[in-house]
Amino acid sequence: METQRISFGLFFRHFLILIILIVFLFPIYWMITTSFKSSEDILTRPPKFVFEPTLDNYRFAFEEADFTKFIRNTIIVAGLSTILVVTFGSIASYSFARWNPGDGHIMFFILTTRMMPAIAVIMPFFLIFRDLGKTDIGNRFYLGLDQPGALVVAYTVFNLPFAIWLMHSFFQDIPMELEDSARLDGYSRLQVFFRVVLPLAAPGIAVTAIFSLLFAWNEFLFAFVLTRDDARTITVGVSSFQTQQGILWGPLTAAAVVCVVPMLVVALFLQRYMVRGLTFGAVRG
Amino acid sequence: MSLSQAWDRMFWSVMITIFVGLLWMKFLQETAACESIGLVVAISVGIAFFSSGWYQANRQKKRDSQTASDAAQIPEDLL
Amino acid sequence: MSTNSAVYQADSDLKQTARAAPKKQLISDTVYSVLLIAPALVLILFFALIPLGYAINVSFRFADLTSPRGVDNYVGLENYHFVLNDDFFWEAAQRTLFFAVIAVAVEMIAGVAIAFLLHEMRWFKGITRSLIILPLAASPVAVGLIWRNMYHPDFGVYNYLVSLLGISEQNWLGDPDLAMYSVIIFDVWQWTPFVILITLAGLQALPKEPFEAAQLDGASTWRVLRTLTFPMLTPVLTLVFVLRTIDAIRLYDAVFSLTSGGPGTTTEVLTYYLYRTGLRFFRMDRASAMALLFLYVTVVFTGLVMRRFMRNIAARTRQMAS
Amino acid sequence: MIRKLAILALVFALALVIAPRPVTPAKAQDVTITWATIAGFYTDWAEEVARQYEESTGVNVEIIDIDFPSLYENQVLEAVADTGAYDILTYDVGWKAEFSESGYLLPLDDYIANADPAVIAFDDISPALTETTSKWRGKTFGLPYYTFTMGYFYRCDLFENPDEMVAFEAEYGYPLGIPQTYEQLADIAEFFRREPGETLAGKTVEADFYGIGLMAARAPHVQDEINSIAWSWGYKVIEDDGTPGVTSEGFLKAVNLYVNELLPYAPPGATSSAFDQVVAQMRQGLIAQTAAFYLDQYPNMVKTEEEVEGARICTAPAPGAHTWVGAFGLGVSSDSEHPQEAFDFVAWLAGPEAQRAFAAGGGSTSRVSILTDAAFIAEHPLTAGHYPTLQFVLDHTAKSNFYPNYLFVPQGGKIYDEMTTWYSAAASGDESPEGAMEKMAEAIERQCDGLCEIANDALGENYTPVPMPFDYETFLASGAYDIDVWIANQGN
Repeated sequence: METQRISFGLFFRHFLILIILIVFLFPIYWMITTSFKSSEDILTRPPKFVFEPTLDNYRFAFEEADFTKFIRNTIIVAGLSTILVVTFGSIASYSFARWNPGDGHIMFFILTTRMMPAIAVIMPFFLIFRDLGKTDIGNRFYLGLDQPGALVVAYTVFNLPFAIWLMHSFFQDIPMELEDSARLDGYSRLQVFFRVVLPLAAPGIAVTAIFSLLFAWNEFLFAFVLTRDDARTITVGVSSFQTQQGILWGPLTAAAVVCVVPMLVVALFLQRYMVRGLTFGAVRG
Repeated sequence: MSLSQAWDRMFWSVMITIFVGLLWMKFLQETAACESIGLVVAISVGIAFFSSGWYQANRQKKRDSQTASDAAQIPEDLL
Repeated sequence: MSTNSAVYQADSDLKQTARAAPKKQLISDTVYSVLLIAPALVLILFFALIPLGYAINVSFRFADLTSPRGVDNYVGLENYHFVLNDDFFWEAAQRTLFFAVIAVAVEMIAGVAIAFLLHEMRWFKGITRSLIILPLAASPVAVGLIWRNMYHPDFGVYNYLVSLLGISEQNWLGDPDLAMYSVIIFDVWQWTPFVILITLAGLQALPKEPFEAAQLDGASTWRVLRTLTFPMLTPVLTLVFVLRTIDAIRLYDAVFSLTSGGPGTTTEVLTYYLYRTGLRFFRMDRASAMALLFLYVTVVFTGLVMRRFMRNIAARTRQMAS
Repeated sequence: MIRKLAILALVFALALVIAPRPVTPAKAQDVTITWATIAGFYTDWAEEVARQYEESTGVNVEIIDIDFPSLYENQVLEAVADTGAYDILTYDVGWKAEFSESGYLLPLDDYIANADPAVIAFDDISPALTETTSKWRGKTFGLPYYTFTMGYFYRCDLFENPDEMVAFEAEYGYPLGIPQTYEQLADIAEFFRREPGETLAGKTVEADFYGIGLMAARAPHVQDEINSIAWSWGYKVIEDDGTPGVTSEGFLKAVNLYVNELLPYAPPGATSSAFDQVVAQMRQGLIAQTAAFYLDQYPNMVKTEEEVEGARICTAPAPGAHTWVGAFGLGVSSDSEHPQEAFDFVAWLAGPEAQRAFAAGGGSTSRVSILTDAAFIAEHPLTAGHYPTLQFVLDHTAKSNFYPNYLFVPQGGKIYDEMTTWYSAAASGDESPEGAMEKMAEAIERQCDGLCEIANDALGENYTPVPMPFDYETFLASGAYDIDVWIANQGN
């Protein structure tokens, strides 16, 4: 807030945040340092804070374990499904917020589809994609087992309810008058949506996009069951470091770090859009 | 009763039917023997719940239209 | 004014001359609204109803996928009867409930508190917001394994840190009395950022005027919170609560990589038992019956929690439309 | 900005979605076989071997790495859905009966009959391993390629320390040495537990030192440890009549010994440790011994000698020598479209030639000719130092014809999971040993739907497993416990 003065309270608040950040980021810090440890330095008593850093773990992850392929697959799958989720989700959510088709019941039904435990639906999904993969259309859209399309569809279906619900309140907070006056200015309904509503709902969309991306990026069970090798994603790749020779902590943490970095970049990029919410109050009056 | 209300009532009727059925299976099946009796009981409870809702909604509707027509008869300058 | 509003302003200036009654519409609002939800709905209907139908079908049959019989004849309600009388199922359900209640409560309280703190930050706001998301950004399976290492009594860093504080070393994941709390700590660490970020977005979407007016009136901070902030945040908070609860009772990854349900059965939550029944024992019949009961309870719970919420938003939509 | 991004994203999406499938040029005669196997399990070696195989035969081998905890589910899922995705399956001995009975694996007898005997060399595989890994209802379903048979690891530098030897004999009334019974193991575990400030082998210990390393977390290893105790005493998880035997008095005694007489002397992390943490405990110099531990971990264990000053690692059979004996097997999937090619690869991989390369790379081979090859062992003391002990254990098992019943139960894989759960409950103190075994018995009955069917036809109809005392004299005389002694003995 602009009127806020620099005071002791303000410093204290920042100090508190710093402590919270340290608590939340410590495991990440530990993960990153572990990824630079040689295997002798990892399981030690007491744990080592100071050690000689090595890049061997990264070399192992990329050269031996083919992580480039996993990362490419993950980007395709998570990216595509997020795009689909945000596209379909935002128009549906907007429609629910404005006109509420189905009087809330359809919306509730959509939420219930997220409640089914994944393990119970994994078998039917497996069978659906096995059969879809044999059809022409499935083949064209990579919908078979061990193909990225299957995962894209699965993630889209599972994240849509979440996205629709999350964006709903953001759309509903947009004052109707703005849309009405835009309509009076001769905008069509689609134009209103794209030029007036969407920019105003940007914080909500950014948050939703981040979470959809994260969920798809980190999902394990579907990725594990629906892929084998060609379409394997990074989480499954990471889990394959649990070996009969013991867990390969070094490469595992290296892979996990590689997994986190793109998300950090996306978060850094998208958080700017979340700030947009600040200007929103001014428009509303 | 509007379609939306009917759906809502229907939804909860089904939920209640299942609930009664589950209770029957968990606690009464051992003593009260037969599965089919439980099924009948559960379904009738569900139907009863639905029809009571239906009945209430209709009465409410009648009352509403009554008030509406009453209201219509009030001279305009009183509003 | 944001850039977009400015663009809109410029656009509307150009169209000043054209300002007239809205264009005639080809399709009605109702059709338009249905068209907008159609793509999402079709996708969800197809990929949610088929598996659901499969599960319902199998739950009334005998289905041991590893036996030569495979998915076999209909057995009526036998599987439901089995599940309802399975003590292990009820114990697992209790553990799930225990986990969900504590984890979600801590996450909501901590998340909202931290969001308020963050909202009033002056410096480093953007970078903090991006960094706080990191626990979520790390894959639960990988990060769960890493936490297992950090929790290890002999080699783990937590025992080391705890011993620096003068507390005796703990057997975080191997002590039956402690294991569930260790899983909860992990979940809180990973999911509080979710609550923080959404609350923060909600806070930022709040209008400024009422708060400025309250400030002019000299209202106390607590009063502002109670009468303005929280009521306006309620929809967002309800939503976060519901989404978190649904995900917490579906908890799977954390248990899978941290404890595999152990030690003993102390962290074997419902979904993990479901996983064992479905993908270890391949008893799809019992697994489906269990999953459907699970679904039933979740739907009823959410239905009851959301009833008022749904009515409110429906009313709000109607009010806005009129 | 958002709009531009959205449009860009949409274009990207459309481009990806509409882009026609790239047509992969495939030569008609090319055959590719897919091998589902354990991730990180000598993967480099496997890939290297597969490439060699490709060069020599023209058959492409694609390796799918799956982490071991999920290997069972993944393979069963593909088999149940008849996807034919995997040509070669990798299985643990506990799953053999199930994979064969459910028809996931192809019987290989006809293929073996037609194959070159020199490549198969069936006689060269220890009978202990063919019995547990290959045979089911009189047919052959796969070949072992890696054995994880268990044994005993100990710090011989401590055991041979004169002060410790005197102190031990004074306290327990018999000399300190390789434990021949689990009671002795418990004594040694108690003896070597030292608190900070006490002396160990003449030096003052700064941190806690523990008598034994145990893998008591909820992972499959805990059952291998506890079962080994019960087996060496002749008690069975599943009795010969098909009823669960875990609630019998003797079996409960075994569980109680583990929980009350071994666990208290293990590091506090035991109940959340798997085998790799036990290796780490040894390498950090925290423990004196570990029993019923996978002998194939020798290459990792022996690194203790570099990392702990003065340490020496020796091996022996676990007390009584009746332990978890088995191997990972390779079989041909019944959904395979190229069974002959898949079989050829399996036979080659488990055959003498590839196995020698495997052993040189540090694997625990299943070939007797390599396990007993003194020159080979002398050449690779750091990776093959456990071979003599391993050969003793396999020999003993084959001679005694003692195999646990549940290996011959088609529900083996599922019972395996139940054992993990309930042993862990007993070990962690979540349940009393009696309570946990009660629940385990119930779970076993449920998995078998009543009586378990034991189909050990291969061993004869009236087969009753009875343990046999292990010949410790010959073992000690051979010097197999210490690789240096053994090599020196060979020279004579």
